[in-house]
Amino acid sequence: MRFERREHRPVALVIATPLIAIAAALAIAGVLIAIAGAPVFEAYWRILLGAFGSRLSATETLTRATPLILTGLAAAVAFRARLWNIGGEGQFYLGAITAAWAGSHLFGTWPSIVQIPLLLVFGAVAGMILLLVPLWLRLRFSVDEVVTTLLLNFVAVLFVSMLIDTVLKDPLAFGWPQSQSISEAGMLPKLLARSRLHFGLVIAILLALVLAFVQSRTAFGMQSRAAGLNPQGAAFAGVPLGKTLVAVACISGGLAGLAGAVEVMGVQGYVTTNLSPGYGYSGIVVAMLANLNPLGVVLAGLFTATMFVGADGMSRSLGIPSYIADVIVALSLLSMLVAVFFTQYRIRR
Amino acid sequence: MNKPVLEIIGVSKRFGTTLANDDISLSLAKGEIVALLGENGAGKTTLMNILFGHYVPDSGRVLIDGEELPQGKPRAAIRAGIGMVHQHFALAPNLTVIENVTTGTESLWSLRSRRAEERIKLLAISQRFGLKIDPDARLGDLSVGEQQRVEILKALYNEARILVLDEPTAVLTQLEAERLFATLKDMAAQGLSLIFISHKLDEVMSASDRVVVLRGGRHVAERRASETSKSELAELMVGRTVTRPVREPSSPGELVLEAAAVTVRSAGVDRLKAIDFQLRSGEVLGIIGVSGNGQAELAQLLSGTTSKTSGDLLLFGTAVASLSVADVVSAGVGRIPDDRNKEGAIGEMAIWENVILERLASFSRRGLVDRKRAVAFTQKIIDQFDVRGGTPTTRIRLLSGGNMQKLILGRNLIDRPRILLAAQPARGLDEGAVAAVHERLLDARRQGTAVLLISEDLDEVMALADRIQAIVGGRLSPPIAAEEASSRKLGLMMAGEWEKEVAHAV
Amino acid sequence: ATPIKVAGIHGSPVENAWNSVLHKALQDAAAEGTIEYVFSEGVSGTDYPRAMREYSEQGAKLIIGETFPVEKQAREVAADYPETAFVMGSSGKESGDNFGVFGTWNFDGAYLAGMLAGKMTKSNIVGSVGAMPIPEVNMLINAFAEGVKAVNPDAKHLVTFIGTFFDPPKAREAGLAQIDAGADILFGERIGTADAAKERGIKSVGSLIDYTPRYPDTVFANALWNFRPILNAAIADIAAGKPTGRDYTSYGLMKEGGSDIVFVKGVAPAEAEAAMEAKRAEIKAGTFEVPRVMDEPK
Amino acid sequence: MSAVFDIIASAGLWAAVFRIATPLIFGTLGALLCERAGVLNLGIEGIMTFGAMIGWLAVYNGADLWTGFLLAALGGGVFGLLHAGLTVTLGLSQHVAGLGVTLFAGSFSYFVFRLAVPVAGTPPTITPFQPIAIPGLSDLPFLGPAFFAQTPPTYLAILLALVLAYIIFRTPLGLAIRMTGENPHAAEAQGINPMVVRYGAVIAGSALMGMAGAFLTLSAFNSFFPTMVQGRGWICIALVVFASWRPERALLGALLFAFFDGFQLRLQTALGGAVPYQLFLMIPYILSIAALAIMARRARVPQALMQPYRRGER
Ligand SMILES: Nc1ncnc2c1ncn2[C@@H]1O[C@H](COP(=O)(O)OP(=O)(O)OP(=O)(O)O)[C@@H](O)[C@H]1O
Ligand SMILES: Nc1ncnc2c1ncn2[C@@H]1O[C@H](COP(=O)(O)OP(=O)(O)OP(=O)(O)O)[C@@H](O)[C@H]1O
Ligand SMILES: [Mg+2]
Ligand SMILES: [Mg+2]
Repeated sequence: MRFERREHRPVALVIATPLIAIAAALAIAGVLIAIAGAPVFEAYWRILLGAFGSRLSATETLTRATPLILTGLAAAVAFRARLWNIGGEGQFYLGAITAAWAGSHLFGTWPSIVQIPLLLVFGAVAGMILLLVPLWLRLRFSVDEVVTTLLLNFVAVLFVSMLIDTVLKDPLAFGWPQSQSISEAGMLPKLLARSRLHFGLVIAILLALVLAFVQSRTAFGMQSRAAGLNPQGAAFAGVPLGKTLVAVACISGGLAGLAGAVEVMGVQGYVTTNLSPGYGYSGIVVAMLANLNPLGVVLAGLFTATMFVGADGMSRSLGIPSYIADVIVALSLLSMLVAVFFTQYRIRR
Repeated sequence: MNKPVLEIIGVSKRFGTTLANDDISLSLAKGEIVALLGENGAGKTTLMNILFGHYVPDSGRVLIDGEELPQGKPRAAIRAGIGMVHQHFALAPNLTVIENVTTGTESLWSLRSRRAEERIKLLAISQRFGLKIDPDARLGDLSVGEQQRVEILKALYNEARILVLDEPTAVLTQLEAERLFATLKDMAAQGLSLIFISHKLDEVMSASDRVVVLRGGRHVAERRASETSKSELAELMVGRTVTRPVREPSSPGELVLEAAAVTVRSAGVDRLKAIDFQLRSGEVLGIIGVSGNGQAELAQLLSGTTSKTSGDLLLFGTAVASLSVADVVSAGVGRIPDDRNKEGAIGEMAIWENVILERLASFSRRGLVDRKRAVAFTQKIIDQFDVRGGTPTTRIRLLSGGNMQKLILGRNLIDRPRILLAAQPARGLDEGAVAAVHERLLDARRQGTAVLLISEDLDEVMALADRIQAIVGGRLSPPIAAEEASSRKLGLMMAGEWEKEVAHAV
Repeated sequence: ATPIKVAGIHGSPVENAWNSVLHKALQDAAAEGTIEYVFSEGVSGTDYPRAMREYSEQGAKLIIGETFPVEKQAREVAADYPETAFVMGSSGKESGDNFGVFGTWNFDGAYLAGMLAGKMTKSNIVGSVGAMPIPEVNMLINAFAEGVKAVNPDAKHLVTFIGTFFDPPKAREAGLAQIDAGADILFGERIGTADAAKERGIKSVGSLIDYTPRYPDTVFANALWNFRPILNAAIADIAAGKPTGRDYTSYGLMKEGGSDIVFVKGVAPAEAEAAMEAKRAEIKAGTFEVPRVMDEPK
Repeated sequence: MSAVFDIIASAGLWAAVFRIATPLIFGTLGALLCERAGVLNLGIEGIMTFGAMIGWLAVYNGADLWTGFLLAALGGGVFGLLHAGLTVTLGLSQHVAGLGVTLFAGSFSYFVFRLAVPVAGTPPTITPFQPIAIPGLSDLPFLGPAFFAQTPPTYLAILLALVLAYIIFRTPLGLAIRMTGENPHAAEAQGINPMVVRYGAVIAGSALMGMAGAFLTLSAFNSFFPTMVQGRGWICIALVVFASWRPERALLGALLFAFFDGFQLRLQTALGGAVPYQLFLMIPYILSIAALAIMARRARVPQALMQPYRRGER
């Protein structure tokens, strides 16, 4: 048996495989649900309800998708240029803390119209800087960035933890380690009252559109893709590899930092060390599900959020261990990866 | 001859829509040397990969000494006495020579490697067949020729009785190739049977007993080497008569490129040492030499991917300090890289993207790529240069070597460059494709382009170049006129012996 | 009366000692038929407000949990669901009619355990292993240190924070490090500390729950915390139709029966036990107040 | 300064270093074995969690400690099989598959644990491995308590590091693994099936990761807690690079890392809260990055690392 690359992808297949993948993931999860003693088919129904069954669940799903889309874009941009940025989590936290700092210490009194863009930029720049360090190490010392970006996640989170324990600590939080809050004017407007859904979703989708355009239409998009696919060939064709990688790192780190800023400005207002349930890592899987396509990232982010929010809600309404939500997300991600593979390859004897 | 040691019977293999092997049969006797000949993409490598078990055929069988060989198992092939020297070397650069040779030769479960015995055996083989090698050298530090030797030693170490060599001379110099064939003949005399693949008809004629010709995946002809001619083979291969074009006399124009005492240093080593050359429009300057003597750096220097350390470089009469790829391209320099897969193309990108990548600036406005114009431009190249096997939007990976080379030529020649840098332009191409490439180069020369041809192939250089310089250890000999060149003289130059021989040259 | 619907939302797995106290009280109440109990555990900060809303929409009358990392959002949720009572472990203030808070004030017991430890130490060094220097942890460790000092002013007190709530092997290593530094009684704010004491054959003090059954010859005293009084007060308020937007912390105090010390008799010298018992009576009578120091212990 | 010296001169520190290092040694060897064959295994964090859970669960249900340990290895191997299926057979991107495996193995472990063990105040306990004093050696002053009073898995880990170094550099099997990681096509041309080698290495490596997890619940502690692996797996991934893919250096790297951890726990008690504890916790990560920058040029990365190998594909 071997796999042969498809030169053409039948539309029916592209539609059918993800559905099969979801079905497979749910089937496996069904076994676990049954073992936990809950009715399986009702559980499936509850997942759907949990994700979209009410105004609350729909807005929650979209709220959770927002950071996933942004970190997914961050990973997609980098991976396309073969820059293995596994550091989204650290960049997310650094972006968040920088936005929180800027929104509480620097521009807290400024009007929203100026303050919000400023905070977003600050967050993005912080993410950029954190990714430029491993990139510099790679360009200067040829240190593999998979490991350095991964390690910097821990450094970044500890750094944030230190800041919110010391200089940025909110004195009104009764000693709890959390950053001071962004002023009201620095918070992203809500898209719907009485929900957590905020303007960040619009930002994420807009950025996905911009990125899709940049990658498919611009000279920079073509160059960064070339640099990723074959650096030697790209260099021969005059692509400035270093510059391109720096630009890609800025976009990728910037997006991950922005994700952190958006999350803190849209949802919480201040930073704690459990701001992110692994958004930086999930973003990588989201990007891969989307085959590194920016518009696909939007869908993949929504899909991942749907699975999690739905399954999480299901676990509460059926009273089974809430860890099932992560199990279902993991299963659907894995089976989706396999499904994406089979839209690209066929089996031959 | 006696009973065949190897029989390939009715082998077919399909890749997607390509029928790479179509019912091919072949046999080989003990002590016989068979040459396998065919255009690029004729299916030679595929057939050999099936023989060695890398691929499973869709149908057909392989018999060794009359016994059927299990399919798709390289291990079984090795056990049956087949050794293979791959077209793209199958070596691990970070391991030593002896490690490369002995991997997989002992039971994987034995508790220790018998390194000492292995070394003795390797050295014995190396002595017996005259293939000298340092067993403890790191493979990545060896020259291409030495790596080739390791590939052969691997096969011999496994006690191969049938040795398959896939384009063994593609990366060797004439001298190395001659030495290799002497060794091969010696091996055959010692009872080994050999199949070798080559595009070089001279080699085929002189080294083989029998020639098998493949075309479009089919076995089309078989001749005894003593009963055929180069032109017949070329015709059988391509399906029509092929003649290599010859250079007509011309009068070179103005000086377009001049190097005076140019040195290139990288990683602390002078890769080019105070080289001098002059290039005029309408002429071909051939740079000949054994690979690894600085050709790569010379090509990089003129391609804009490396800068000189010292010396003067004059482009159209103006001194240039350092050149970027963009400078070079916009100055009207066409560049044909010596490795088309690594440098010349980005396999996963579309043909049109590959065509415009090096001149993105002129195909984009305010950062946006003008795709329509780019595709039209690409189509023009495809039509004019007879590139077959793809439309502008197919991935370039899917083109065969010859067609990819035609495309690379096309993207460089279509705008009539003033200078064309051609590094190993016909390497690995079949006879028909070689003729086509040579024709294009001479055509460019006729149009007034100055061609700098870097090549290891004496025939090629003698056929195309007006003047020839040799490159040895990063130094460049003074030029000699093509009329004065002979294989012997060029051979001496490539060995670095020009000081006394050609001191009075042009 | 029909049992009221109560939901527990635990930020950590329910094995976490603090959560286990809540969980146990809720389970007991459910077993007695006073409440109907459902719960979620390991709920991250991001998901916490949603869990609150989901349980509210499912008709929970009372939601118990912890809002330390999501104080602001939690209050917004409460404002959106006035029909639901929220009684949350929090470092903030109550809010509205339906958002009540409680702290974890079992430091009285820690102080008393410190009084025993102060008299027991031979090396004159005791140690405390905590998660992170947050107020409630600080208060507890400080109280233990105060108790030690009250009976043994010369004793030295070591403090180590492991930087995480969930790493028992690390807490154990921290404990061993303190023993290596001379400590012969450990106060384990984190589980894992007592394992170090047990391994080296010294004594240790537990917090929140009774660790003695788990480490019979090691843990001789525990600063217990009992969530039942807080839960009962909240349930009573709901039953009476009174607003729950108040501070329930004091129900967790020793003098309210919300916390206490349990100890193995005869481990500490008899006079130490007597002195401790006397202080215990004073605290219960309200004549003595253990100092509440929330600063990071040094 | 003298505080620092006292700490370094204490046998307790060195005993702690070996204890703290043990799971890192197992995990790093596991990751290293996978990478030597060309497969990055970011599933490690989840696989360790599963090993910790399943090993403990087995012992809790009456198995003896070594059976639990073995089961953890087996469980790790099963997840290795999953990772190999995704990355070797299908050739999916190795980081992504690894992160997926981590997410799955981790949450699956918690779920199973929750179903299998009734919720109690504190998680139930088992009797863990006890330190074994090596006769003779353990009576030596300083050296005895420092190095020769560990639990059996610690001795096993050290032994395994040496054995793995021997296998990789001195046996035909190791050569086959190395060649597969350098160039699977070359391995295939020598009659070695690179797919099989990669499967074997990933499964065996993941089994080691499972053992790394089991150490946490069967020796370092006596209960399983969700989330108790606490990023130790990621540290192993860094240590592999730090060790330039050599088992004996992995051993040293793990010990060095553990040294900083054990040291900071002691320094904290000596210095009190003068310095934010996060700074101490950062030390090992930052040092790893610095070491990488220094050694990267010399380290020979397996050339085919993260490159899928598909038979018959050009
Ligand atoms: N692994 C593969 N997947 C898809 N197509 C393949 C594969 N290998 C070979 N082909 C196709 O099969 C045909 C025969 O290829 P093969 O490599 O055997 O030619 P060849 O005679 O060795 O050519 P060359 O002289 O260029 O080496 C070509 O069209 C080639 O593109
Ligand atoms: N590591 C090295 N140390 C010392 N000298 C070197 C080293 N590598 C190359 N050289 C020398 O530098 C010169 C250029 O070598 P290089 O291998 O770059 O040639 P090349 O033009 O790339 O060959 P090819 O045609 O195969 O591409 C030669 O004289 C060679 O001997
Ligand atoms: Mg071929
Ligand atoms: Mg070279």
